[in-house]
Amino acid sequence: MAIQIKTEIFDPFEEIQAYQKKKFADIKSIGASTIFIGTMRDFNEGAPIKSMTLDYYPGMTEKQLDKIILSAQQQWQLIDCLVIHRVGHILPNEPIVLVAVWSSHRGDAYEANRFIMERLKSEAPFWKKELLDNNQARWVIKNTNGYTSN
Amino acid sequence: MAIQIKTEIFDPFEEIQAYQKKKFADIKSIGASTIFIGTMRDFNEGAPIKSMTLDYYPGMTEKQLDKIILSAQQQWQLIDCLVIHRVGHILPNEPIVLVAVWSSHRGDAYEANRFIMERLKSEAPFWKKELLDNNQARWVIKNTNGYTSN
Amino acid sequence: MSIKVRYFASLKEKIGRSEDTLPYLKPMTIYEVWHHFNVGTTIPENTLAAVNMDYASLDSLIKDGDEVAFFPPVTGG
Amino acid sequence: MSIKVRYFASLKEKIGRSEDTLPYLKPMTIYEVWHHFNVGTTIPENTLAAVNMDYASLDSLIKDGDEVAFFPPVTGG
Repeated sequence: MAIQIKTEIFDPFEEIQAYQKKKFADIKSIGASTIFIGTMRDFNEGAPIKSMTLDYYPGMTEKQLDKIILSAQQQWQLIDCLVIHRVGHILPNEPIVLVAVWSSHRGDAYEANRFIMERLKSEAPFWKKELLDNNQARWVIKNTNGYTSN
Repeated sequence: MAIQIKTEIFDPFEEIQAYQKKKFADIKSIGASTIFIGTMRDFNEGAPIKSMTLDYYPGMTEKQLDKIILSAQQQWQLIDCLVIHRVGHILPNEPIVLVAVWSSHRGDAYEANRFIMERLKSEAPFWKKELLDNNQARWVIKNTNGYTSN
Repeated sequence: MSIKVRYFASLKEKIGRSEDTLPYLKPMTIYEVWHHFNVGTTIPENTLAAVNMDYASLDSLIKDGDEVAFFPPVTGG
Repeated sequence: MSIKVRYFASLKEKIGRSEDTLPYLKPMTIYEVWHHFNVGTTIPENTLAAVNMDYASLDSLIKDGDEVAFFPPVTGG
């Protein structure tokens, strides 16, 4: 299980492969891996976005992510989890968040991945500030619930 | 949208990256990507497995996968989908199936990915024959429903 | 013309053939196609059937040129 | 000893500070901590609070050495 907060752009696939190689190149009990990658869009709430700054609460963010993953591990049979979240200055198309879950079975892998993402979006202290095309900045007000809406 | 049946081992991350590069290196409306990777375990139904042979119905398999993806596209807002399935002789740890879904929103990406996998497992004509450690071969009898069990 | 009949996976092994060909004479159901080639052998429980690569029920009627297939429950993914 | 108070994101911009420090004198609620430094300013609706990096309700009591934080709804992921 690993949590990483990154201030620089990251390649989700390189991260997953490096992690897999280090942690379980040969665990043949893995039957199902689910991966979620959230990337920055150039459009949000009716306005074109030029870039974004992601603020966080060092220490608390990691602590909350730890608790979320622990809760997922208590509810589903998981072999491993990797969560990476970007902070700082971000451009459209760049990855913001990666959640990877490894399990023996697909039900566990799907549900735990989604659970981690929903909890992350509602509980992990990150805040987005968008820079619009007209150079005005605005804070994103709230995240939607991904189970019930888009 | 692409469907590939592969007789040789494939690297899911290389495939996704190559597909992304070709199809939408610069679509900045993608906010959410979900990836499912099913890999061969070395243990199933109480017995250690040495290898597996995956049989299929050329033509019908592709046709059914097409229909499944079309059905997903009708239910959720998707930007693109990639489905790759291995056939032939497979060893533990090797990838069997890859489902990648790109969308603007995570709800769509999660639900469509899982829908495609469940339908694939119940409708796409593939059949697994396992070679046990004692060199006996057996056909896998049926797939479980991943929504209700593991 | 004719009807092509195909068998897959464990069913193919069980009946020992992968294909049959049937000269088309009259409309018949998939069920009748099975019994034409597998006289006295009931279709194994849970067997699935397809016509022209789409799932079909055993009482569907086939027409000249159709490809009929029989196979056990699928186990991919 | 003392209580450290932190503000994040839009709340930090709104009140113009990222941190306050309060000498510990007596048990007080998070709500009282807010009003100690932000006299006459009601806590903005939906503001979240944490004590020692865990979520806490505004009526929780804090103790000496605690780190209290105030911030708007989170918008990561």
